[in-house]
Amino acid sequence: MWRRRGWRAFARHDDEGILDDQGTLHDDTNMLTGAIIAGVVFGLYYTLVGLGLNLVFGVMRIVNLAHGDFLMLGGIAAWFLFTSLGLHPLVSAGLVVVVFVLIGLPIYYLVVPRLLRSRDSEMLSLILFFGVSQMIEAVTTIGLGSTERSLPPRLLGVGPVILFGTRLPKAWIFSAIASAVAVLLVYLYLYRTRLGTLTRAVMVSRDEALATGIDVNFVSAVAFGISLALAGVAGVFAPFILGSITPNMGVAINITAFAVIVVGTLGNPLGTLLGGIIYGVSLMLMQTYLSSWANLLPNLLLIAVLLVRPEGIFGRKVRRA
Amino acid sequence: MKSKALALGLLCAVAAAGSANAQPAAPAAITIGTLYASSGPYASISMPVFDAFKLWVDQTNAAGGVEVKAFGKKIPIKLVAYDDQSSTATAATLYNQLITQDHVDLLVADSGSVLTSVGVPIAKEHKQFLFDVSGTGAAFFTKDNPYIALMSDPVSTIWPHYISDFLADQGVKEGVKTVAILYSTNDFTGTQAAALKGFFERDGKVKIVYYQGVPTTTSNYTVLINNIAALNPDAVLELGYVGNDIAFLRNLQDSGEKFRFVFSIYAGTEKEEIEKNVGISAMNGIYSYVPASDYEYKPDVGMDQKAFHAAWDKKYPPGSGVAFGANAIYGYMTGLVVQQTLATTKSLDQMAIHDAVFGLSGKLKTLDGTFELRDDGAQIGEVTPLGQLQPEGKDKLKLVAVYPPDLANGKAIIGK
Amino acid sequence: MPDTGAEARAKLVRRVILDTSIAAVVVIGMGVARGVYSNELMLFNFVMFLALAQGLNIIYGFTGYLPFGYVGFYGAGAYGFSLVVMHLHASALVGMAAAAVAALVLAVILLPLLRLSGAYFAIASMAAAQAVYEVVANPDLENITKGPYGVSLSDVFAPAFSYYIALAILAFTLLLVVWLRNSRFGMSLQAIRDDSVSAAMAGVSVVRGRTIAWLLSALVAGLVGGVFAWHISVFYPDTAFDLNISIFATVFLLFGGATTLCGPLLGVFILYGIYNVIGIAVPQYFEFTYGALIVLLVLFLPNGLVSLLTNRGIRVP
Amino acid sequence: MSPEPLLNVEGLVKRFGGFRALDGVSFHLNPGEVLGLVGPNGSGKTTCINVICGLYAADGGSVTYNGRSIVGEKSHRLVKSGINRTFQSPRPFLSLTVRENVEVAAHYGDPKPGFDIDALLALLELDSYAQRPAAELNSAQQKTLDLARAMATEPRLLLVDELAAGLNPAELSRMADRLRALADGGMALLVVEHLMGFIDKVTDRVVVMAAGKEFFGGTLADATRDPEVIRVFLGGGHHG
Repeated sequence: MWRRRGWRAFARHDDEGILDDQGTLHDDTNMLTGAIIAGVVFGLYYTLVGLGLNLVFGVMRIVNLAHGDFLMLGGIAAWFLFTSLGLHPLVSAGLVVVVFVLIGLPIYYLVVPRLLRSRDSEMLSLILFFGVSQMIEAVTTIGLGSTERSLPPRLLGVGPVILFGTRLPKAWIFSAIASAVAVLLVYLYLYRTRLGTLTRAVMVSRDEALATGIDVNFVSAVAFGISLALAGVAGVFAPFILGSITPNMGVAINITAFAVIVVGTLGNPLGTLLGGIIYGVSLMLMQTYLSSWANLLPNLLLIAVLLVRPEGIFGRKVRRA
Repeated sequence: MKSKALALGLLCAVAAAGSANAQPAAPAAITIGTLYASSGPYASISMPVFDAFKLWVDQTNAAGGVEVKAFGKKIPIKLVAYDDQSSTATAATLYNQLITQDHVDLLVADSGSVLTSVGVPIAKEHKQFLFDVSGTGAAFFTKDNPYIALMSDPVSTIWPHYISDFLADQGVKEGVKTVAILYSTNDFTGTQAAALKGFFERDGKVKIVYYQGVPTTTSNYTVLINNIAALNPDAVLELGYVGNDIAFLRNLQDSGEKFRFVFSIYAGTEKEEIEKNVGISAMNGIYSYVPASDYEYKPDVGMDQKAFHAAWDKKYPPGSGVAFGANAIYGYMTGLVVQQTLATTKSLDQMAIHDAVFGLSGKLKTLDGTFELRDDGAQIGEVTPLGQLQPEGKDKLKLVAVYPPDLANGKAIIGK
Repeated sequence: MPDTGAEARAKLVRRVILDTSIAAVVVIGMGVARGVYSNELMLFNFVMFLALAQGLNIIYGFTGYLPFGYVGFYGAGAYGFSLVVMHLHASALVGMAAAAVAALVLAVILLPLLRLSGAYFAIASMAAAQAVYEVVANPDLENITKGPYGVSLSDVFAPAFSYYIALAILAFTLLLVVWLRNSRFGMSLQAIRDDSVSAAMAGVSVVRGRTIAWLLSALVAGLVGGVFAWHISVFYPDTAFDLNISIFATVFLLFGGATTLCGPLLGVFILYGIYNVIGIAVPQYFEFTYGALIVLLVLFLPNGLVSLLTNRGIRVP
Repeated sequence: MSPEPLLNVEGLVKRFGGFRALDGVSFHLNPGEVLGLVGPNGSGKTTCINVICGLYAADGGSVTYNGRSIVGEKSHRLVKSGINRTFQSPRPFLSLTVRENVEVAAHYGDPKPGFDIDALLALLELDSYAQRPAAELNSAQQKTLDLARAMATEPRLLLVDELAAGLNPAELSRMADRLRALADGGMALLVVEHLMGFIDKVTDRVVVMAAGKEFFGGTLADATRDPEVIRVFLGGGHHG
C-alpha cells in the first residue's frame, strides 16, 4: 500500500520503466527503515522541545505559548556566545540552563500567580503568553534583525554517523543524547528529590497541595524555570537540527510542541518521550511517501488524538461534562 | 481615533492640492512611496531591497536630487516608506495609504510575490503605476493591466532554463542521465520547479527520477536526502527559500551523500548569508544562479557591482544585520529604473510613466544586466547565468559563471 | 422593585432600540466614512475586523469557546468564493453564497471539536485551520485551488460594490449580536457557558445551542472571507489563512469585552486605530507594545474595557 | 401503595472504570411522596440522581418514569417531561441576573403557559434580588435559586441533592416546609440528605444505601432501629 503511494508523485516515470522493479523494492525497504530510524532520533529532539511545555502544563495547567520563543532565545544565546566569546555550544548549553532557570523564576512570580487567580486561567494563559511571545519576537528583531543565524556545523562534527545502515548527521546524535539526558534528569528530579515529590503533589491537585502547606508557588516557579531551561537547551541545538534560527520561528515550534505533548499525554512530562517519537517517525514517513503533505501531519495528529483519545496514554479528562 | 485619521487625511489632501497647483512650476519634491517588512517571514528578502533603495535615494539627494525631464531640473526625492511587518492585510492598507493619502508620485512594491500581490489590484484600481521589485507571480502580469512592470527577477517560468540547458548540453556529454527535483511548495520555487520539469520533459535528454514538493517550513532534509540518494540520481536540484537552502546544504554535508551536480538557488543569490550559516565546505562545488551581486555587468547607468558593494559596506557595515546579496542589487537597480524613468517621462501622469518605463526596455543596462520587459510588464531581460561555487585561495569560494558559454567566466566541474 | 410583565417588556424594547441604534450608527458611519476618507482599504479592513470580532463574540462571548483557528472559516469563505468564481465563472453574489456554504460545511465537519474544553478546543481549532490551509495550498491541488500560486479574480473586481456588501455583512453580524443579547436563546447560550449541566437542567439543549452559535459564528467569518476575496481579488493562501487574523480578532474582542455589543466595537476602533496610526509611525516598537498590552490586559482587565463599567453594576449595551 | 409508581428504579448499575458506584439499586416513588435516600459517603446516592436525570448513562438496570423507560434519554428532554433536580453545591448561571436564571428555565423547561416567574421569586423570597447578578448571592440564596430554577420547569419529579447542608436552623426549617408543600401539591421528591433531622421532617419513607445497593426500605424510625443500618453507618465510613 505505502509503496504505491510513494510512487504516485512520479508515477509517469515509473510507467516509462526507468526503474526496474527489483531495484525499486530494494530502495523502498531502505527508505522505510531509514525513515523510521531517522524518525526516532529526530523525535528524541522533539521530546526535548516539548518536555518543558508539558511540565508547565502538568504543574500549572497553563499553556506557555511563548515556549518556542524561549527556544529561539536559547539558540540566539548559543549563537552570541559562540560569535563573541567562541564558546562551544555544549558549554553554552550548560550556561543556558542556569541562566534560563534564573530568568524563569521572576517571570513566574510576575505573571503566573495572578493569572491562576482568574476565572479561566487555562484559556487566558494562551492569550497572555501569546503577548509574551510577541514581545520576545519584537525585542529580538529590533536587537538583531530578522535574518537567519546559525552555528558552524563543524562544532558538533561533520559527516554522517551510520546507525543500522542509515546515515544520520552527528548533530542529530548529539541532540538525541542531550534529549535523553534531559528526560532522565527530569525523571530523577520528579521521583528522586524532595522538591520533585512536592512538584508531583502539585500536579495531582494544586488545591490540596496548597491545603497541606506546600509552598505551591515556589514549587511551580522552579518547574517554570526548568521548563524554560529545557526550551533553552533545545534552542542551543536548533541551528544544527533546523538549519538556522530566526526571531519568528516560535509560532511554528509551538504548534509542533503542542502536538507532541498532546500525543504523548498532556500533563505527564515523561509521556512527551512517546509523543516525540511518534511525531518524529510519522513525520519522516510522510516526508518519504507524501512529502508535500508533511505539514498536515502534526495538525491532524493533534486533532485526532484530542478527539479519539483525549486522555493521551495515561489518561486525564479534557472533555466537557 | 477616527477623527484623528480623518484629520490626517484632510491634511494630506490639502498638501496634495498644494502640490498639484505647483506642478507646472515643478514640485518641491518627488514623492516615492514604498513598503518594507522589518519583521516576519519576508523580512529577510525585504530589508536588503529597502536598504539598497534608501542608499540610492540618499545618494541621489546628496547630488541635488533626481533629474526630471518634465521640469527640466533636479528635484529632491521624498521617500515615504511604511512597515507592513510581512502582513498582507497591513500591506494592502498601506498601498492604499500611499496612493490615496500620501498621493505619491511613484509607487514601489515590497519584495517578493506575496507582499506585492495585494498591491497589484490596488494600483490598477487607482491607475497608479507599480514598480514591482521582485514579485514574480504569473497572475500579476496581464495584457489588460498597464500599471505594473517587474524590475529585476525575470519571471519564474523562464529563470531556470540555463539549468536544464546546461545539463542537456555539457551534463549529458559527461554522462548525466537522471535528475531529482525537490522544491518548496510556494509560488516562487513551485513555478520554477514546474518550469524545469517542463524543460527536461521537452528536451528528453535527462530523466526526472524524483519530483517532490515539501512545505516551505521544512527545516530538515536528512530523510529526504536519504530517499533521493536511494534513487541514485546524477543531478539534484533543490529549490527553496533561504531557510530551506541552509537546512538542505547542512544536511547534505552531514549525510555524507555525494551527487555529481547539486543546485540551490540561494547558495549563489545570497552567498554571504548562506556562507555564514552553512560554512564554506558545505558549499564547495554547489551550482546556483549567478546574481548581479556576483557578476560584473558593465553598466551604462549607475555604479558597477564593485562600487555598489563598497558603498553598501560603507553605509551598512558587515554584521549590522542585513547582508549584501542579490536583493540589495534589486533595490538599487529599482532606484536606477526610477531615475531613468524620471529622466525620460513627459510628465508625472501615470500612463506617461508607464510609457517611459517601457521605453527603457532593452536599452537600459545596469549592474543587474539588461532591463527588458515583455509587453505585459514581466521582466525577461535579466539573464541569470548558471554558476558554480569554486574554491578561490584557501578558505574562500567564488561563484564562477559556467553557462551559457558567452557569459561564462570559468569552467564547470561535474563531480564523478 | 422587581419589574413584571409589561414593565419588563418595555425595558426589553428600550434595550433593543438602543442596541440597534448603536449598530446602525456604526454601519452608517462606516458607509459615510467611505465618502469622506479615501483610503478605502483601511476602512474595509475596519469593517472586516468589526464583523470578525463580533463573529468571534458569538461563539466566545456567548458560549465560552475560543477558536484560535477562527481564520479557518475566513479562509474557507475566501476560497469558497474564489473556486466558484474561477471555475464556474459565477457572479460575485453567487460567490458570496458559496463562501457561506464553504464556511458552514467546514463548521459542520469540525463540530466534534465542541466536545473539547478550553485550551484544547482553542488549540485543536487552530490545528484544524492550519490543516485546511495545508490542503488548499498544496501544489497537488493546483488544478482546483491554484495551490500555493495564488488566486486572481480580476473578472469580478468591484471595490465599491464589495465594500457595501461588507457593510451589509457587518450589519447582519451586529443584528445577530443584538438578537443574542436580548433573546431567550442568547440567554440560554450564556447559561450553557456559565454551567452546561445546570443549563441542561433548565431544559436547554446544550448541543443544539452550541451548534447554532458555532454555525452562526463560522457563517460570519465565511462571509467576511468571501467579501475579502472579492474586494482584494489577488491573494495567496498565506493571506487567506493568516493566523494573525484570528489573533487580531481575539485581541480586539477581549480588549473591549466579550458578550457585549460595544466591547468588540471599542476594541476594534481603539486597537486597530492605534495599529493604523501609531503602528505606521513606529512599527518596530509596535509589536512589543501590542504584546505588552495583551499581557497587561489579561492580568489586570481580563473581562475587557467594558468591565470598568460592568464591575460597577452599570449595564453596557 | 399506588398501583403505578411515578418512578421505578430496578437493578440500576453504574461503573466508573472498575468501580461499581451503583451495584443494582432498586426503589420506587409515587406522586406526592417524599422518599429519602440515605447512606454513608460514597454509597452512590448522588450517582443515583445523576443517572436518573440523564447526566450519566446507566450500565445496567432500568429506570421507568411515568410508565416509560427513560434510560439513555438526554437531560434537557427529561426536564421537559417533568424531571428536575437541585445540585449539592449550587450551580447558578453566574453572569445572568437572578430573574434571568429562572427565566431561562421557565422558557426552555416547558411549564404551563402563563407561568409567573415573579410569583415564584416572591415565594422563595428572592424577589428583592431579581435584577442582581446571581454571582452576588450568598450560598444559601444560591441554593434557593437552584431550587427556583428547578421549580420553574414545573417538575413532577424533583431530585433534591443535599439541599440542607450549610443552611442555618431557620433556613433549614423554611426549606423543609417548602419541600413538604411541593409534595402536598402532588410532586414526587427524592431527597438525598445527611441531616437526619431534615430527613425526618420531610420524608415519608427512606431507602438506605451502602456500596451502591439499597438494603433497607421503610420509615426512618424503623431504619434507626435496624441493626444492619446501624452497623453500616457506624462501621461503613471507609466506603467513602
